[in-house]
Amino acid sequence: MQLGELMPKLKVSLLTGRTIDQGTGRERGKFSEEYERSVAVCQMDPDDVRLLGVRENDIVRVSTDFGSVILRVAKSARNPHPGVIFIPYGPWASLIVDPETHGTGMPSLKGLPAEVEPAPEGSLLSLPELLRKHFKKG
Amino acid sequence: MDIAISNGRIVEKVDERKAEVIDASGMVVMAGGVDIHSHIAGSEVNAGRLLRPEDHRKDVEVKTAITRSGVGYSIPSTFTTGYRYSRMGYTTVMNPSMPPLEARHTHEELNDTPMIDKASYPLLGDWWFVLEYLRDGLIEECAAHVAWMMRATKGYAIKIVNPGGPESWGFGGNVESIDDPVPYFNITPRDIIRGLCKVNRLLNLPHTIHVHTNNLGKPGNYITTLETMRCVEDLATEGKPAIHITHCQFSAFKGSDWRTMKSGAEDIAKYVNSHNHVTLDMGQVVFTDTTTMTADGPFQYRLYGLTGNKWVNHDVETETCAGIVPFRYSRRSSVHATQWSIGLELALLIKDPWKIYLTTDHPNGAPFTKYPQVISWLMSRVARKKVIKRISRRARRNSLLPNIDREYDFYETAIVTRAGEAKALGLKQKGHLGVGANADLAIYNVNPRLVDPSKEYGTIRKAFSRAAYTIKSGEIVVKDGEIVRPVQGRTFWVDIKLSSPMEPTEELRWKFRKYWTVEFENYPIPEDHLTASVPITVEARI
Amino acid sequence: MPAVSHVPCPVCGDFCDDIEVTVEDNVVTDVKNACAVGAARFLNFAGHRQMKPLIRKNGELVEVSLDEAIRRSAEILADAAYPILYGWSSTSCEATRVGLELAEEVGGVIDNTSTICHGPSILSIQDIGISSCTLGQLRHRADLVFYWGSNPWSAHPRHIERYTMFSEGRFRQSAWEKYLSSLGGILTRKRLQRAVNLLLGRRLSSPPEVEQGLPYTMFQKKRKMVVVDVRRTRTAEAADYFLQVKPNNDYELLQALRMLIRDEELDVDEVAGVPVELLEEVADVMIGCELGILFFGLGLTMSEGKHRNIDAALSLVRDLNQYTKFLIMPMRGHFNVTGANVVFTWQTGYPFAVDFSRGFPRYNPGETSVIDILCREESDAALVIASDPVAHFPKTAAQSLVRSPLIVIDPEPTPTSFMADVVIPSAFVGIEAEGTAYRMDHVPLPLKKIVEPAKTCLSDVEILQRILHEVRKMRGGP
Amino acid sequence: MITLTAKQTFKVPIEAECISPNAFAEKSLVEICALPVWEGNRKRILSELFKIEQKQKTSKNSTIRISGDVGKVRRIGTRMSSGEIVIKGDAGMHLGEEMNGGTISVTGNVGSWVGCMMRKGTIEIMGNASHYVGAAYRGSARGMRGGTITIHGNAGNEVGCFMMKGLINIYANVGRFVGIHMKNGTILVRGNSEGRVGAGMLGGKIVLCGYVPSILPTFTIDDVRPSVKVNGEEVQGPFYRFLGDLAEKGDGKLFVSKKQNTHLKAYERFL
Repeated sequence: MQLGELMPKLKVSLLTGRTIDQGTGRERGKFSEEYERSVAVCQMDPDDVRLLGVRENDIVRVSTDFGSVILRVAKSARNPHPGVIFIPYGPWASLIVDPETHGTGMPSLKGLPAEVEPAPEGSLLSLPELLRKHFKKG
Repeated sequence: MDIAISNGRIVEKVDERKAEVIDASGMVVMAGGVDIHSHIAGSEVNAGRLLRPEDHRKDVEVKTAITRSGVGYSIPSTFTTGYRYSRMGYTTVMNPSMPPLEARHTHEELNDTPMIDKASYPLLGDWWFVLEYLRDGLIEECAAHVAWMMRATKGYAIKIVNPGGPESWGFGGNVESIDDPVPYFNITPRDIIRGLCKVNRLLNLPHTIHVHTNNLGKPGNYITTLETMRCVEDLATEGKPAIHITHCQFSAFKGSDWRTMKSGAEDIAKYVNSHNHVTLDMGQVVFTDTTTMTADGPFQYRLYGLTGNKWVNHDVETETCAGIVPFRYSRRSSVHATQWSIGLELALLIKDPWKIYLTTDHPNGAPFTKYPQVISWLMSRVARKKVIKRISRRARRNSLLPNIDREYDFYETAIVTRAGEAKALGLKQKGHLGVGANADLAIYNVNPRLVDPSKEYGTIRKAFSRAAYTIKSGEIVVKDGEIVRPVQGRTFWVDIKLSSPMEPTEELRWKFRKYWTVEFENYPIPEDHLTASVPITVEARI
Repeated sequence: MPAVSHVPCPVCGDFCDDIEVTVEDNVVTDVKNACAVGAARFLNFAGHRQMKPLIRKNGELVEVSLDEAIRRSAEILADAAYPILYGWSSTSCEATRVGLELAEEVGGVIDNTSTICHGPSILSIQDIGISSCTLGQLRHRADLVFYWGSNPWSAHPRHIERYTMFSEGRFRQSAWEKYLSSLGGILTRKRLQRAVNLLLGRRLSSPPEVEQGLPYTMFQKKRKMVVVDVRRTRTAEAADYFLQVKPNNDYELLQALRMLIRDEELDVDEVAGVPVELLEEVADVMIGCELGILFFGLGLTMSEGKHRNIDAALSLVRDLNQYTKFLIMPMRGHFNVTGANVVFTWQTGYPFAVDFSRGFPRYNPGETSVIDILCREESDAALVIASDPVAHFPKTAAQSLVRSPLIVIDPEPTPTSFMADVVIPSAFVGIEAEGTAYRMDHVPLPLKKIVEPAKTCLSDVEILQRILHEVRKMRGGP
Repeated sequence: MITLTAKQTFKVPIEAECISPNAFAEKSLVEICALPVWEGNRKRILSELFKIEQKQKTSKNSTIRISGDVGKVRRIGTRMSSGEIVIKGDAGMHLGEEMNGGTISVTGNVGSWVGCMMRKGTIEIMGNASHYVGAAYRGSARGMRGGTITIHGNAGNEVGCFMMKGLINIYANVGRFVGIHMKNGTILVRGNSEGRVGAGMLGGKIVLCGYVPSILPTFTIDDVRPSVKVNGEEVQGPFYRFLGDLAEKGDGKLFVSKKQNTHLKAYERFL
């Protein structure tokens, strides 16, 4: 039996949106430390964090039908919202959201079924690394 | 006879060997058309555009080497608006409802509306400053602030819409008569109309107050309209007009409900024929699918109730409001058909063409592109009969039209589509072909000697739809109904000179901070924001 | 030192125009009245800039002259059979006007960022209509404020203070002290402290206001606030009612409310995780108010149902006008996304997703909207201005975007410019360049120029005009 | 009989409303070849994009056969009023838009807005259809006004949006908002639905033989029926019958299979 199966997985509903930190972060420049810290993060309900057996700032992998991405864990200040995770808009969130617009022009960016799992082996990519990896350009 | 044109004006004569000559023999030559009331630009019009993609889809303008693309039908995009007016031989259009707070928007759109000269009327009838100053009887203070507002918004005339209504609509209410007090302000529509009429005189504005009456669109409202005209009778001086009742058709309903609704045109015409302080425009209805939009919020909500169509409402803080509802006028509906009849009855029963002007209150009664059809009705009994045959039986029974034989001749037509408007607006260089006038001309390919408008109304309609030539400020801009040269067109506004120019007082700033959510310094529109600004200076009496 | 006052803040849809900025030899040294994000914009905009035009040559972005960058851009657009011109929400209306002319000239598809924020709201406005207003109307009159799927405290930090709960108007009192007293417990007080800092911890200007005792205010009841969201947001904590809706169930909740305000029975005891009793109470509050306003955000436009969620919200508000005065307003994100819609609409008749490929404007989101075009791999070139689609579009769309030639006009480096083939640095509109922009409630305000841009950074307007001119030259036009 | 074969796989959208029996009628091959089409912003003639063969002079009742990759060719059969179009493979958006008669059949899948605002005629799709089957144009409240659309595969969201009349017959599954704002007409879905069936419907009939996650709270149960008649054919149930959408004061009828939706049992207490 494989290590992966020992790892707890959490089925959640993924929300993306604006945060004040992301707002101020982007004002420091899209390639700044602050921006990276403010958007490469997965905000979770404290109980979910415990359930997953990780701590704040640990590394997790969030996966949807459309891809998966490595993020830093943060306990969300405002809870409870068990089973709901929040990732601020940005290059990280965009890698795993649903492009389907259902003929409206608007992709599906909120309330997406997703899976969170600890990824001790994973490492947070810097923005340029992330972009090169996924877009083979730049 | 010859008409000589030199750098944008009509002159005595020019050197024919050097001049470009247009042979207009066998054609009708008129001054460029002037529209006194047509919603062509601003937040309200644009909200209507946004609301109706289905209206645009069926009527598009393709880009050419010299013209921009766009869409119609009832609320054309800005470029298309300019082109279509120009093709009909119109060179001046008045944009009648400008929310002061959003005036910057109106002027941005006018900058993108080519081919025609234009101006806008700021909505001042429910502005808190006006309500408070008039309530306290401070006419001169009121006038000073109106002067400031005209300059700040680059406005041309005082527009009053359902006085007191928009303020009451702030909490979902309305005023029911011209003596119905406005909640929280203890002032009546009568006070507002009389007050602003006095202000208008103090400021020597070129146009009178421009009034959309209370109770518009309600059966029985012709009474309100008569009262509104009467209430400023004593304020008229040396037989000059003191009030303009706009799109009068919508304010000339008799009857106690929709079932008994009839025409009140006769009574209104009788009054207007015996008084000289009033001018009107028709607000003619044409049977088509159009979009209604006014600053009369409560009326538009009622219209939503009647039709169940999609409804837009937009309240503007401390100033006014607006509403929009798509609307289809059907000849089978007795109400719609009666409305159609009322507009023409007014135009035909009012003897003096200098007192009533041709409008459809674009787009409320119909898109302005229907003017040629309205002209053909004014000029031909046969054309009118043809429609009467096909309208609702009830409306036909009540219509006065079958007994009206009057047919406009070309002179009367020229008056109700240009000369009269220009006079009412105080635009001295427009509406005529005298020496010194703006060289704005329309040449229509119809020979008055050979064509009998009464029978050949089809020819008339075609001719007025596609001008043979439109000349704007001395340049040929339209030939055979097609744009041959795009021009910008100017924007007029009144620059009111007070004996003691009003300095923004601490009180004004204080009120500003309280009344609006924008900074005082960001409110006025700098003149350079207008691409072709033409201030008209007037000396106020204060 | 020269302080520029009444500066509109070119960041969010609130577009506050009371900012005071201190400039010392062309550098912003101090900002007053702005929120955290606004202050950051004014203080940091100069820090991270791309100063020289770039063109990608064998895989690498290399510095080139502006003329070369303009010429290359023009070539790319002129050669394209189906180019995209995207962005427009963080630049001036003047720039958008030129952009539309350029799109028409090259027969492209022009779209603005509302396509991924309030596009769905616009779609349903076109089906239902909307009962709305300017923000001052609410400051003066609103006694019931809904925030549905929007969190102003994070996205529009000064909204509550300037326009709703904590503002004071002719008929309404500020709800400040009620808010203070309504909170108990150390934890909440801590949170409150953070909230207060966020609101008032800013450096404030404006001298104490001189009361003139004018017959002005006629206070009536205070305001109530209702928050509907999937998370207990910071805004939710200040609310009189908080409805925590199950993710993707807003539509059911809204439709149920439409029945409840008509006093009709539901066959169910719970809707979207909210007990019907509570909904009935809220429905009564809605009918009972004098003027209600429902602000909605991306929580509604992006979750399942998209424009149909807005259908329900717009219809609910429309229905409520039978009983009282009720208004609704989308919380727009970028400071000029409303302006982009406005200019698009007056020039083409349509607010976004406009296709000029056949020489006249056509509009059909889902067909002519940029995400769909990219996902179908239909475009063969793109110009992106003042926007960062690579960071904010779903992966497949972004990949398709960078696959064909990409022109980026932006004052600062972004993930999108990082992927571009031509990069043209521009002046920061509203700081280094003037213009016009529209607040979320359609109130137009001037954008101000408070510092001189670098010689190499032209305004968006100039850059676009030069590209347009170049395109026309290539086509032998005037 | 006339056959069109796409010369290549297209990248940018092709606009070809000229591909319809009405447009081809009484035209020689040469004239047909010269008909205008749009490839992105480039104006082309039909023969640049298609290989065209004509058996005899086409009348407005003749058949057009299309093969090759026309998945990006839009507006085929727009406003056609007679004749037949047979497409081998996939077809692009707006197939048979505002169609007024005749028949269109497609062996593959079709894009969104198939049969948008159609009045008469029949459209049959062997594969899947995308969103807005038989819908209205943006801002208009007048969708499909007659005729029949049959889809043997799945359909996307908002099938029959603002539908006014006619029949939409879907053999597999549908997305959300089937029959949104529909005023009249019939929609028969033999597969499952993703939910929000009949949202905002004012009238008409929706029959759902498969599973639905939930019924909107603004519908009320009214009866259980053993079977439903859909244009002559008895569809066997039993079905729960709901009325709605009460949020719109609508009186549309929504039939939902009882067997496939045991989780709706709770509603029976109201019967």
